[in-house]
Amino acid sequence: MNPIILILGLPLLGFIINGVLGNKLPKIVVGAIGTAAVLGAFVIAILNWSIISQPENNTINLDLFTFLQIDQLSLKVAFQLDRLSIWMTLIITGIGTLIHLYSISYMKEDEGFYKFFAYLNFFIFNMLLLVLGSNFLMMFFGWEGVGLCSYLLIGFWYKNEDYGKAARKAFIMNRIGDLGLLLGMFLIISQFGSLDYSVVFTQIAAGNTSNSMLTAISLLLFVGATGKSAQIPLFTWLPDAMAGPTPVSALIHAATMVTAGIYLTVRCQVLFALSPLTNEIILWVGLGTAVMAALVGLKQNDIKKVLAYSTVSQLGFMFVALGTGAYTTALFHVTTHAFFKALLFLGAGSVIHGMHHEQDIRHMGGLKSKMPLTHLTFLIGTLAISGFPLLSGFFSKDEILTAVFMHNKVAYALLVGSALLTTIYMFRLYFLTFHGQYRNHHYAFEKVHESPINMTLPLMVLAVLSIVGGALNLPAYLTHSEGFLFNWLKPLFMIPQSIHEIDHSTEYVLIGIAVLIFVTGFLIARNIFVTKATIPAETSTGLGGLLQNKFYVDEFYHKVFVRPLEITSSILHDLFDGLILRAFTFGIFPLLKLIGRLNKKVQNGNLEMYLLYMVIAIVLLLGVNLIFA
Amino acid sequence: MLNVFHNLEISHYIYLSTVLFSIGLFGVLFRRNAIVLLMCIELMLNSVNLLLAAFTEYMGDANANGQMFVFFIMVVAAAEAAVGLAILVMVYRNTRKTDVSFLDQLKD
Amino acid sequence: MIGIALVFLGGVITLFWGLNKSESKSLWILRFFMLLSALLSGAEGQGWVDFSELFKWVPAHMLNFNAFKLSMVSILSFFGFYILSLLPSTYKKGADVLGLFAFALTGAMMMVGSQHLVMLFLGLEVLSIPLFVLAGSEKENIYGNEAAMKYFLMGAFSTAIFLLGAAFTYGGSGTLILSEIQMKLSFAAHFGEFPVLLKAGVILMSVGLLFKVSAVPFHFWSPDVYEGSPNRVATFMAVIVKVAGFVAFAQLINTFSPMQIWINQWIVPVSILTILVGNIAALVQQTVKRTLAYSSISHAGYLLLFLILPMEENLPILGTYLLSYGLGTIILFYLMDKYSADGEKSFEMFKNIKNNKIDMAALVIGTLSIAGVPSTIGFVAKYQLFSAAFSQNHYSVYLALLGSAISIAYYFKPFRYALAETNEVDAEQNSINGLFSQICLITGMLLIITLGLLPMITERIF
Amino acid sequence: MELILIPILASLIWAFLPIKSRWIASGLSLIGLVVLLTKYNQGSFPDGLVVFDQPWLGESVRFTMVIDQITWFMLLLTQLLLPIIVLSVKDQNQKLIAWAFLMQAGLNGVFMAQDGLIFYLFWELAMIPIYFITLQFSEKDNFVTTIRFFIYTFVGSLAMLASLIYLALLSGGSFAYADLLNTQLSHAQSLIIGGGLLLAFAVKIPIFPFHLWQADTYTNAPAQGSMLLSGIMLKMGLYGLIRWYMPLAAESIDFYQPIVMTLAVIGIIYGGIIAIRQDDMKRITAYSSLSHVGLIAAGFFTLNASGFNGGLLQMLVHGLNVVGMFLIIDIIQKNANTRNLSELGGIASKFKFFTVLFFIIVIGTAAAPLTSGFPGEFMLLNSVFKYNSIHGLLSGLTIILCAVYMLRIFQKAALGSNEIAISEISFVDYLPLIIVAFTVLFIGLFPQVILEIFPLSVEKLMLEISNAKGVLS
Repeated sequence: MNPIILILGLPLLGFIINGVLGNKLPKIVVGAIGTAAVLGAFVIAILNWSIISQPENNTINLDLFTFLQIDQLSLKVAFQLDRLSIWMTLIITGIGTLIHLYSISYMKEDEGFYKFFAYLNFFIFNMLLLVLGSNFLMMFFGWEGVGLCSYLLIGFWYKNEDYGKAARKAFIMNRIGDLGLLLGMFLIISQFGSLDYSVVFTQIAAGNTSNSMLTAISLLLFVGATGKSAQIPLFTWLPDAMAGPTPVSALIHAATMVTAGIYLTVRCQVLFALSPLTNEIILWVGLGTAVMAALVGLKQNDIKKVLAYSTVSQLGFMFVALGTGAYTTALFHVTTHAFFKALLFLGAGSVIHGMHHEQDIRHMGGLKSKMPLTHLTFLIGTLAISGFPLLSGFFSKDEILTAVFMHNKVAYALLVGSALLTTIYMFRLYFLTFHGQYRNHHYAFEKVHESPINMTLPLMVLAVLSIVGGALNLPAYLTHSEGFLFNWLKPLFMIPQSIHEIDHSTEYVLIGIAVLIFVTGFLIARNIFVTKATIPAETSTGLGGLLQNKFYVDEFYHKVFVRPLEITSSILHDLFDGLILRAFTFGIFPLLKLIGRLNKKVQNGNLEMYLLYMVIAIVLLLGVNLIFA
Repeated sequence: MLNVFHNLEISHYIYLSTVLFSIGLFGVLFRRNAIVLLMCIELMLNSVNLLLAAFTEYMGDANANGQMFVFFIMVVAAAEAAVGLAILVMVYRNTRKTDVSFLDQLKD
Repeated sequence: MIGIALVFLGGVITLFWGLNKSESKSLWILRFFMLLSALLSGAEGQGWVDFSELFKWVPAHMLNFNAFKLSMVSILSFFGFYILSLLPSTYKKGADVLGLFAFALTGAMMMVGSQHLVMLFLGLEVLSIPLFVLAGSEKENIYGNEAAMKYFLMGAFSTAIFLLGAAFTYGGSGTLILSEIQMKLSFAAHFGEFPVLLKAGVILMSVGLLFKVSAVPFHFWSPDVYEGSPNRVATFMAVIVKVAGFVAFAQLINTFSPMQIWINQWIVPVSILTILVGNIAALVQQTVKRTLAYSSISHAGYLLLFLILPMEENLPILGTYLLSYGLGTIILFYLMDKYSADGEKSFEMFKNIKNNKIDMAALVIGTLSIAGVPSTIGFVAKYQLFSAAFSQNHYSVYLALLGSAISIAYYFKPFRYALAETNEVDAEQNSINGLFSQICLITGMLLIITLGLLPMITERIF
Repeated sequence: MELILIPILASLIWAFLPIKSRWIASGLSLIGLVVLLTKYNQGSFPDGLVVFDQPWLGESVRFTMVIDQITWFMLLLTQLLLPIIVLSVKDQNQKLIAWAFLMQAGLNGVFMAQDGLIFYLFWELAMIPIYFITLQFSEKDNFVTTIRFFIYTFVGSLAMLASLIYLALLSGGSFAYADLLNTQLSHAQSLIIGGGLLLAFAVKIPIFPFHLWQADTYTNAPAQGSMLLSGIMLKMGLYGLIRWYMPLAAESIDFYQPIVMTLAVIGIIYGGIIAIRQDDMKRITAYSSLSHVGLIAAGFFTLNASGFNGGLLQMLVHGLNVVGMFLIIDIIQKNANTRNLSELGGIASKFKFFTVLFFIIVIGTAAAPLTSGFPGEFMLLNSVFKYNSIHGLLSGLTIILCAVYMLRIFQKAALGSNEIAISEISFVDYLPLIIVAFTVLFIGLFPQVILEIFPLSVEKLMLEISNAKGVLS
């Protein structure tokens, strides 16, 4: 029995069972099925680790059937489990399991309970499709599938129009990216006559492809990545996506789906490694995203919005890493980020749950005492993301910074700034939520309660992971060898990625800077929000206002794209279609009628006139045909 | 006296009958009274008769097709005149008019 | 020939026997004779029987019927029968008038069979004069009077023109026998130039016939006269006169075929003009009857295209077209007559047709056929005519197609009221038609459809 | 031949016998499908199997019926959609079914005819019923729009007739497909003839500037009329494009290709953009199908295998999806007495199952992967991209626009807070929807199954076209 079938099949099965007869089953069973399906996939992936880790034939392949056969080009439904995909699989299913577990009680009251779990399982299935596919088509299937699921889950509470809008926004912005991906695939087809990774990558590695072509393809693929991974310019959907239930935000919009773009790039490493121009673009786009999102994160008051922007910013970090060619590092950060960001979201969820769906941090505070577990884990998450030494985030972020430092000093400076901002807004969030005194007048402090065990358990697990996650790829200066992840991925990369040689002194300086950043950020935040105990104002002005309103990007898009499109639509329909074209097409009838009316003048019933006309006609006939002809 | 007619050429006949025909034609065009119209039409027919007769003579048609035709035309013309006058009477009975310019009830 | 005899006989009988009687009986006599003539001449046309022995005494250079003409005679008498069967009486007493239909039909047959200008002229007149009378046969109806007057005056006028043309032809060729004229012409063709007299003759004679078939610009009489005269007479004019007229016209033009190219020069414009004017004018008509009148004008336009073809091998086309035209027109006139009984003249009359399935079907099929939509004989006829004409002249056919596209706009007007369920129906106005007319109607529909789907039959007929 | 006789018979039965059960009706319509399936082996002949051949009119016209793989596929499309449509006919206008059967006969004829004039004959025969359906069973007096639609398409047909006559004249008076195919045309002739054929098909498809009749007719026609029109009739035009225009007037392709491609791409975007703002669901569907069908036409005109296969596949898929959309619209309208998005909403809270089907069809139309819309659109976009990357990019916008308006429909009709009064959805209403939804998923998963139907004939056809093009150049 091919493990891939099980890995893919179990979530699908869970989706089908829950989707078809979930409304008949009791909730606990539904939850159990959903969780078990994902857990099963996780276990199977673990079991196959040993096979994959063998140096030779380290991939498991599965060819199901031919999807399309266009004369030479044959598109197969085929999967492969190799070092990269199993890594992703473990992240997805692992965190997925925890979040399923968490959701059982988080969604307890919701009448759409079974629907929720069905969607979650379906999402897991699509995500696995994305990472397990052995050709671009399969990846595209997963790619759009996860988009679909995120649409369904963002708009989960369908009665609310705004949620529906957010869901549509997410799907459509993803579609824009998908178009890029699709066109990239077309280019690949026209260039290599196949979509299979193996074929395409070997041909690229062979190096007989024009550079411009590679750049074009990689750029198009990157457009797809920006859509899915919420980079400039297609990032605005992610903050709105927080409309969905919090576990969804944790799973889809923090841990897994949004990292698909990074997965794509790592998967096509050979392609990107050979197109430097693209790398530069990626670098700067990622950098811009990182800084911009971090800035906006400073001024958000919705607990989930802050985390959302932090996610966007962290994704920016990853793309910066990709831009510098440090693919392992990017994936490493994906992993650690999955840990602590999921942790943070779930913690936030726990807070929201404990405070009965209050999300505004200005109405929180002092929750430390009421929900100790949540508080502790959340603190760990915060430390991890803001790079507290020896926590997972510290290592991954440090590697990124190092890579950028080697690559481009300006970029490095900006990124450091962004890291600083990260620390600040994270601790702002932390302090405002858990410290100070309680500020909510609608919901009594007494009623605030800690979440049940099956919500806190995932928190604890993730907390542990966030602490030790760094071990996955320890830097050379500790182990005097390349990190585990680096070696793990090495056989995958057809073009060995640059190991930035760097003398230890510089390295220690960089580490020092990193630590310094953390401390500064922490102190600033503490100074403002603990010592001064500032409460963010309802509306801030000047720069603050700019940040609070997210640089007015949404408004800008609405003015520049949405509105004109709507106007064009009306104009085309009412004016062009309704008047101009109509006049040109159907105007003939009034014209004919007009001529017909002229005939009334002739056919006026007067005998002499008739006779006269006839005589004239006769004369004409005779004249023209006898004299002139 | 007679030889005057003998050295007439065919062309004269053609001219004559054409003139007659045109007189009839213009009569039809410019007179209003139905009876006059009828007479004008008769004139046209007779001009044709003259022409046919002349042609027959001119071509020396052995079995005188043309002149035979003339007789047919006369008969038909008579029948037509009869019908026409009948219609005229009918119209007159209803409208008290013989003026065709009043016949303009039927039109688009 | 047998047809002429029979119909004439029927006419005479009804004339005397039906004096001051109500129509019904004498109508049956007439129908009987017409049907008989249709069957017999049809059979003769197919060569199953042969009556030529009876009529040896008729000089063949005057009046002669070949197979095609026999079929046309049969069709003519069938149409006569069909009209008299479908369109009921409009006046109570005085069945003698019916005789006139028979005589007119006789004239039509003479035109068809004529081999001689005199015969052609006689046929023309024998066809016309009874119609002058019939047009005014409702003596008190002022419109009828006007129609009669107009028709008579213009008819007589056109006769005169025709005669002048005949005279010129005689002068130019020295004979009145069509075949001899043709011979003379083909001699002349060798010397190149044709005598002006002949050219003038053919034009003038054509004018006479163009008037009869109501081609633009000699069509002015037809809408007015149709409207004024009783429906039955109008139908008779629309169908019989056109059928006979076109067969004769085709023959006349064929006589002058050596100068075909020159003839086409002025036939084509006239035809195009007729098509366009007929269709466009029909668009704006308010009353059904006038619309039908203009539709018949436009069909005359299509038929004129036939005259630019070499006649002999294309005769089946002419026959098919005339057959389809007649069937469609008669059915539509029948419906118009039936549903305008309550004085409603506009298209709204058809809103009561929903009560009567068969009339409904007749409306649909008749319209489709007359509009030339496939699966009806109308399409076969139009297709044959156009594709034949296309080989001679592209543009006229394109215009003709355009015309038939326009024609849809008025042909389908009835359905606005006939189909749409939004219109209310006054229930007491549900009209049951007699069994006989029922049968006739169904026969007509079946003919249209069968010939439309199996057009090879028409090839057998002609 | 029975594929033509059976429907005619059924139509007569329905027109004159007082039966009122849609089950019997769909049963009757299923006969056609059964007969067709028994003919599968006949359909498997790449270069066609003559199923009927009799002289029809003189030497010029023969009543020739041929089934090859493409034909069989088109017949499948027809026979598959008709039962679905018939099953959804409201009880009060059962007579509509008679017309539907007549139309089925006409369509089958169109797809099988191998003689120019017979093709035209059935082409018109298939058009008459839709006209009467639109006029007879619509809510309000829509004579003007209907007559416009009829004349508009009729003009196109007449242009085609003229071209066929011209072609036959050049081929020595024979309308037989083979003779027309072997006729060599001068450039001018090919432009005239090709233009005529192209006009007829472009109006029917419709390609961009000729689409005016579409929206009006869809909105005025009863839902079944719209289904017949958009589900099957439009495919007549597309079929004519590849089977009649391209091989017969191939000399003109080089001239018309860029024009049509551009127009089609314009139509794709044009339809999409207009659809995102409309309020009337039928109008949205009309314009969306303008853009979808435009894509198919563009795919055909790229003249490459991907385009042809994808186009043929997409014909079936689009037929099913659009019929599904109209089914949904019909159900909603039947219950809520409106189809304006502004007045709808909140179906999901009451009818979960209906909503699921609705959603499946929506994403199917929006060409999400694993639904039927995707493979065809993928191939088509691929072919257009191969033809010209700019065209490819522009026509690629359709996947965005389509997502916009389809999700808008779903959002406004199914989701949202306000509750429209949907009384009851019977099983008879569900059944056709279920069938459609199933096909959406099935084809989405196994498109190759469909593509296996017609590979050889497509190759042959493309060979014919390229040969015919080669004649001149």
